[in-house]
Amino acid sequence: MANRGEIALRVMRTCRELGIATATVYSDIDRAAPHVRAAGEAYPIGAASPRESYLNIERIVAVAKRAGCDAVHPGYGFLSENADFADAVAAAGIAFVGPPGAAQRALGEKTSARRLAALSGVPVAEGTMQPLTDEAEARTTAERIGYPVLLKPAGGGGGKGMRVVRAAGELAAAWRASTGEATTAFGAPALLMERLVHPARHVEVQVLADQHGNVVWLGERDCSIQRRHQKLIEETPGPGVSDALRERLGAAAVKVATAAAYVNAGTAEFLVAPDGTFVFLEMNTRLQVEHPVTELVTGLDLVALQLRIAAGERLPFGQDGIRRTGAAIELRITAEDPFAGFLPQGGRIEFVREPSGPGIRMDSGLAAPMAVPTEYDPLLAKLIAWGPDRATALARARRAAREMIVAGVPTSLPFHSFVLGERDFVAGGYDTDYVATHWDPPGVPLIAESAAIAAALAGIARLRSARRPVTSPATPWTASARLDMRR
Amino acid sequence: MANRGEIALRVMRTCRELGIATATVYSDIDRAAPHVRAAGEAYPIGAASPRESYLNIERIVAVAKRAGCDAVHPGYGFLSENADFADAVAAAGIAFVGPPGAAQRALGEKTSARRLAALSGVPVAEGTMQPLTDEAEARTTAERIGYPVLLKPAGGGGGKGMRVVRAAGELAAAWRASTGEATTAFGAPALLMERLVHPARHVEVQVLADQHGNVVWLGERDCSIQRRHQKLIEETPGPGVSDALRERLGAAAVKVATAAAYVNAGTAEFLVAPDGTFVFLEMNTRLQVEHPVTELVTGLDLVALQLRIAAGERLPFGQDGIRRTGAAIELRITAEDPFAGFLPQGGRIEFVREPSGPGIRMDSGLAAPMAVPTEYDPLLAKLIAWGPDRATALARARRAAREMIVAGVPTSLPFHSFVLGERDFVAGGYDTDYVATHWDPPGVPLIAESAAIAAALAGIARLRSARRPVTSPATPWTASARLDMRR
Amino acid sequence: MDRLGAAGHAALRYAIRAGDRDLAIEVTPEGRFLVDDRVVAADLVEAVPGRVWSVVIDGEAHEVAFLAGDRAWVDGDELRLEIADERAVAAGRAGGRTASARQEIRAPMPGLLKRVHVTEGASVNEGDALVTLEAMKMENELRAAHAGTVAQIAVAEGTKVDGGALLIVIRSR
Amino acid sequence: MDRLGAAGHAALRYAIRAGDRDLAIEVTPEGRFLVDDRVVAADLVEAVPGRVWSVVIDGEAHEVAFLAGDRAWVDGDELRLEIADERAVAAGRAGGRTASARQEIRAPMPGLLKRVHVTEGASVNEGDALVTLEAMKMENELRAAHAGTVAQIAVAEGTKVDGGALLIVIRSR
Repeated sequence: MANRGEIALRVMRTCRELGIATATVYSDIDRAAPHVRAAGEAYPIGAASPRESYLNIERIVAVAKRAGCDAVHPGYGFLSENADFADAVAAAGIAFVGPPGAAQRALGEKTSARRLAALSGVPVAEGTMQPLTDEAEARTTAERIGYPVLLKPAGGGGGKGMRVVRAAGELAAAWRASTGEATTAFGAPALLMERLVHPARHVEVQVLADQHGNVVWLGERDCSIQRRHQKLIEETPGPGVSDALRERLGAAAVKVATAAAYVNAGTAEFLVAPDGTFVFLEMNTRLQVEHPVTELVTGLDLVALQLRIAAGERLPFGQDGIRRTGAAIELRITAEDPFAGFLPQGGRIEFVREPSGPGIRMDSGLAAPMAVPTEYDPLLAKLIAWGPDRATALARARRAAREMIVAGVPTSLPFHSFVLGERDFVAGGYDTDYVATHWDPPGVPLIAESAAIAAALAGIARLRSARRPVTSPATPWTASARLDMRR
Repeated sequence: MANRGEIALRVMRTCRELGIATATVYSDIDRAAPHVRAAGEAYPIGAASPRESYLNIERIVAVAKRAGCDAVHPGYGFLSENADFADAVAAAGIAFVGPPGAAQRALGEKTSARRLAALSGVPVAEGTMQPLTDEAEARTTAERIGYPVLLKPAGGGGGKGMRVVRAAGELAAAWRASTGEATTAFGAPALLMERLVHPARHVEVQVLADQHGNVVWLGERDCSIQRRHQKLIEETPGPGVSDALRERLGAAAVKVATAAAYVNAGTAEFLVAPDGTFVFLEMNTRLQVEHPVTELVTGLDLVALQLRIAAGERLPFGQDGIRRTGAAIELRITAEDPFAGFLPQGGRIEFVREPSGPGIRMDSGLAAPMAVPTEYDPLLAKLIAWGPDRATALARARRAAREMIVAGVPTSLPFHSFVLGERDFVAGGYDTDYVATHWDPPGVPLIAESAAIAAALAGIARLRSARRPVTSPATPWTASARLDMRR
Repeated sequence: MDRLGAAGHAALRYAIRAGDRDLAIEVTPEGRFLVDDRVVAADLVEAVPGRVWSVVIDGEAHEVAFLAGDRAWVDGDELRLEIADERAVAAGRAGGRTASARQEIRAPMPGLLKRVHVTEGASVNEGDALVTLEAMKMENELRAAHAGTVAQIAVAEGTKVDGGALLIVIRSR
Repeated sequence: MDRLGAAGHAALRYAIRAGDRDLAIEVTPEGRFLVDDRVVAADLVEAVPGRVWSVVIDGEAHEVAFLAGDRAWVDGDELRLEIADERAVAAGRAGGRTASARQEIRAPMPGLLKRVHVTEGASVNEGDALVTLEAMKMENELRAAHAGTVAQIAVAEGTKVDGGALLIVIRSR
């Protein structure tokens, strides 16, 4: 397992269910992290900084050899879309659980992916089919296709380094920032430019391909609820996706995968305009953060299928063997302050209460106590809800989100309870502007007067008890608390 | 909500999802229990002893009136099968979420249920069709139908007070014990006697009936894994149940429900002999502890359906509208020591880690810290797993059970991990003797030498750290622990 | 807190800002609560020591958790809970009250101060970008919450800063 | 524990019975571990204070939790972990060692001692019912784990007993 956090735990869970022994790597700061405690074997690979550890191909491959791994799962992020890593693992005689380096190169570099899609007859947004050489070329391109345009790193996905440029005046700053972030995130400054498709929904299609040329699509996910071009909420079926559109999107995704000689799990991302027309954005050559919503409606275990594909097995079903039942939604619980522009926050988890019950699945990397390093992605856990229909899935997700408590760092939970009660979202009528147009944090939720009073009283009780010696574990705690109130 | 623990939480979860405000009752010892914290309103009803609180019809009905409840859900156990309670609630102009008193009387008293089943052409075990008057009658009856026989309280279910009598010599002691327990548990000493069907599987069928005469069955559950005639593990589909048998069991369950003019959710219990013949045991006139396995394969929310039925709605589907997908299994995590004859243990929960992830649902009443009173049922939580097939459901349940940690009281978890790895159970070939014939607690699980050493080292580290002042929350804990090791 | 400690067992008066509500709360030596001078029959139990409380007021059940700093969680909602004693309120030190007079721009997390977009003495409008902080692989622009004048630039470009470090001070006009 | 405390920073020797394994463990003043006199490169981290430990030995990762008393949890399995220092072992006080010589029948939980089925001096066989304890709405029969003689009946019928209360002592023949 060449990753950390919730995805490392999620992959190892399937391994244990299949009786596969697990080994993981960890950075110094992660020595006591949940994924280390859950693994069968664990090996240190360096300092907290990703370059020193989770992005360090040499050390990770060395560990995989030493531990005698049959296969390496990259998770998402880090090296999951690094073709050199895929090659290095394969060169070490170890199965890479993902597409081979060649397919990753064909799709990983965004302009090459655009060319490949266009050639296989899948629509792409007007823009550059080669990386931009400099700001000047960016300027001329923008004038040709017309503002607003989108600047994107050619080297990687996940929305990092993406910038909307609405007018010529913004280009210089955007170019500088995107180049910088592209270098930080992907080690490559190269950018490309596309005409901005707007308004639009972000809809993606999950595909599976085995090593024998069989390719199927499992369904779509609407991921339009984003901040900084990064997803916060994903659901399936997409509220704006008709059966006909779903079939067209599925067919397009399969075309791209086939053209790239793709193998294993992948996701084709599209932008869908209000009129139902769509353009191909990019192919994510890895397991997506949001894969569980597809698992809940199909009943499949995508990680188990990834492992079988990596082992050379054929897909156990064809396109017509796939059934989708009900609706599912995923909430990304991140260490970000939704009242402060979703700024990521490091810190220390002091207390956690996770929800469960009917229709709820938690894929969590949380524990208490636990350090939340600023070096890595702020995703803490995923709350996923299934229901026979969208209304039930949403009601369950909202109920569960409001049960969850995370103390120590701010999280995206308040945003999620807001969205799940917000009219437009509940009605399904939203697009990628949703956060900008709907999340105007009041800073103060409107809660019952009595609840505010309860909070105040408890707060004061806490201040008062802070002046007492700590209750001995022996003493019944309710009693002691009551006594305290009677002082 | 006229109950406590996990079932109170489970019912209130559905209420919140439906936007229904909740009010609950609590005994003095439960003031800070999870169900009180989760409720919208909470009212004290007396001392810990059930008679003073959760069995106190007057006080509970008074609270329901004061709180202006539209409906009362009894959960399971306590007053859930008390006809007088159902009548008292109805008399107060409040909807009782369960069958009316009349139906409860017809089915609650076991001999009357046997008569009713026999009249509607459903097979019952040879035995008494009226309660036994005294030990002498018991003796003559036993001689007539022949040993071994089963002594059961006529007044209630749940396996409490049930005794197998293998020979005349055992009758006196069994009669005494069963009478005593029947009085304690159901306030009525009356017993009945049946020929023992043995070997047999305990298979039950979930039924739903609305107030308009519509009755459907949702599927079966095999509950053969029992100790003291009480269930520990339930699964669906039943490993020994063919499609034909399932249909016959379903039809029989509907017959009994119809004959009793049954309303709301209920469960018909059967014993199935190896040759596939079966006898009706009793009808549980409430929601079962194990209802989630049926929810997972049907995609239905039985509590939501109970509420709709209680509100007078018609069943939203007919028999042919019910689909079952995959397999589900439930593990009852109880406060019992499986290494000491499953003796219930009260105490204080100090730490809990609950599992989650793919296919796992927890219906839990656990929190840390939390008191586990000896006054109530020892059920702490239910771990429920779904899979597209039985093997996957079992693998997920085992994986999750081995992730779970409960510190402070012994639990049934070691038993569950054993069963889920045991050949006969995994093969599906088990009956009600399983615990007696398979669970011979080694007292010592065979774990890797290295794991034993790890435990020993950690144990010593703990002793050593016990001599240090507690680490201040400010200090990074991993660092401090490491320092300690280097001392 | 000191003042509270000093107050010993005399009646304690607090001014609470819970979310957008201001409440005056008095705790009698017997531990009874008066809210805006009305007696409130509140039953409080500490469910998780120092973290989670169960509060029942006339049958209304609430669960309260303290998350960090002044953030509290009540029945699924987050709110800011500011507690001060009467004098503090009088002195206008009750949290939030003075936010419009003086803004402190602090680093929300450890990171690298990539760029400072303003100079001392410069006047800024609400929403103007003040600094760019690089952290968690992203560049985050910190903006002015109100119009004002840049009173102080506490950190130079290119400096690595800790979470909470003071970066810029804005004084309102 | 006192003895440990007194031992200060000298090397500490322990006899461990972990499940069915006996291990002799020495902790050097530098905090290194010797198991049966072999040095074991163990990296221990306290994940949940006083409760959960992460132990990595040559890349093998283990998670250890302490449940209650001498019950420990290791990678999903429960085992009993008995720790004694050398002298205790010599004196035969290492847990479990003496179980067969003297059995103490204790109440596993608070309840009512409904009936005592034996008398002092009576000889019992393995599995014989000794007492009936009523608790949690059930009558539980406590039985002899080994054959022996009833050396003591500590509590009379009809008595309410606490969890852990000594009820009967059996001495093996």
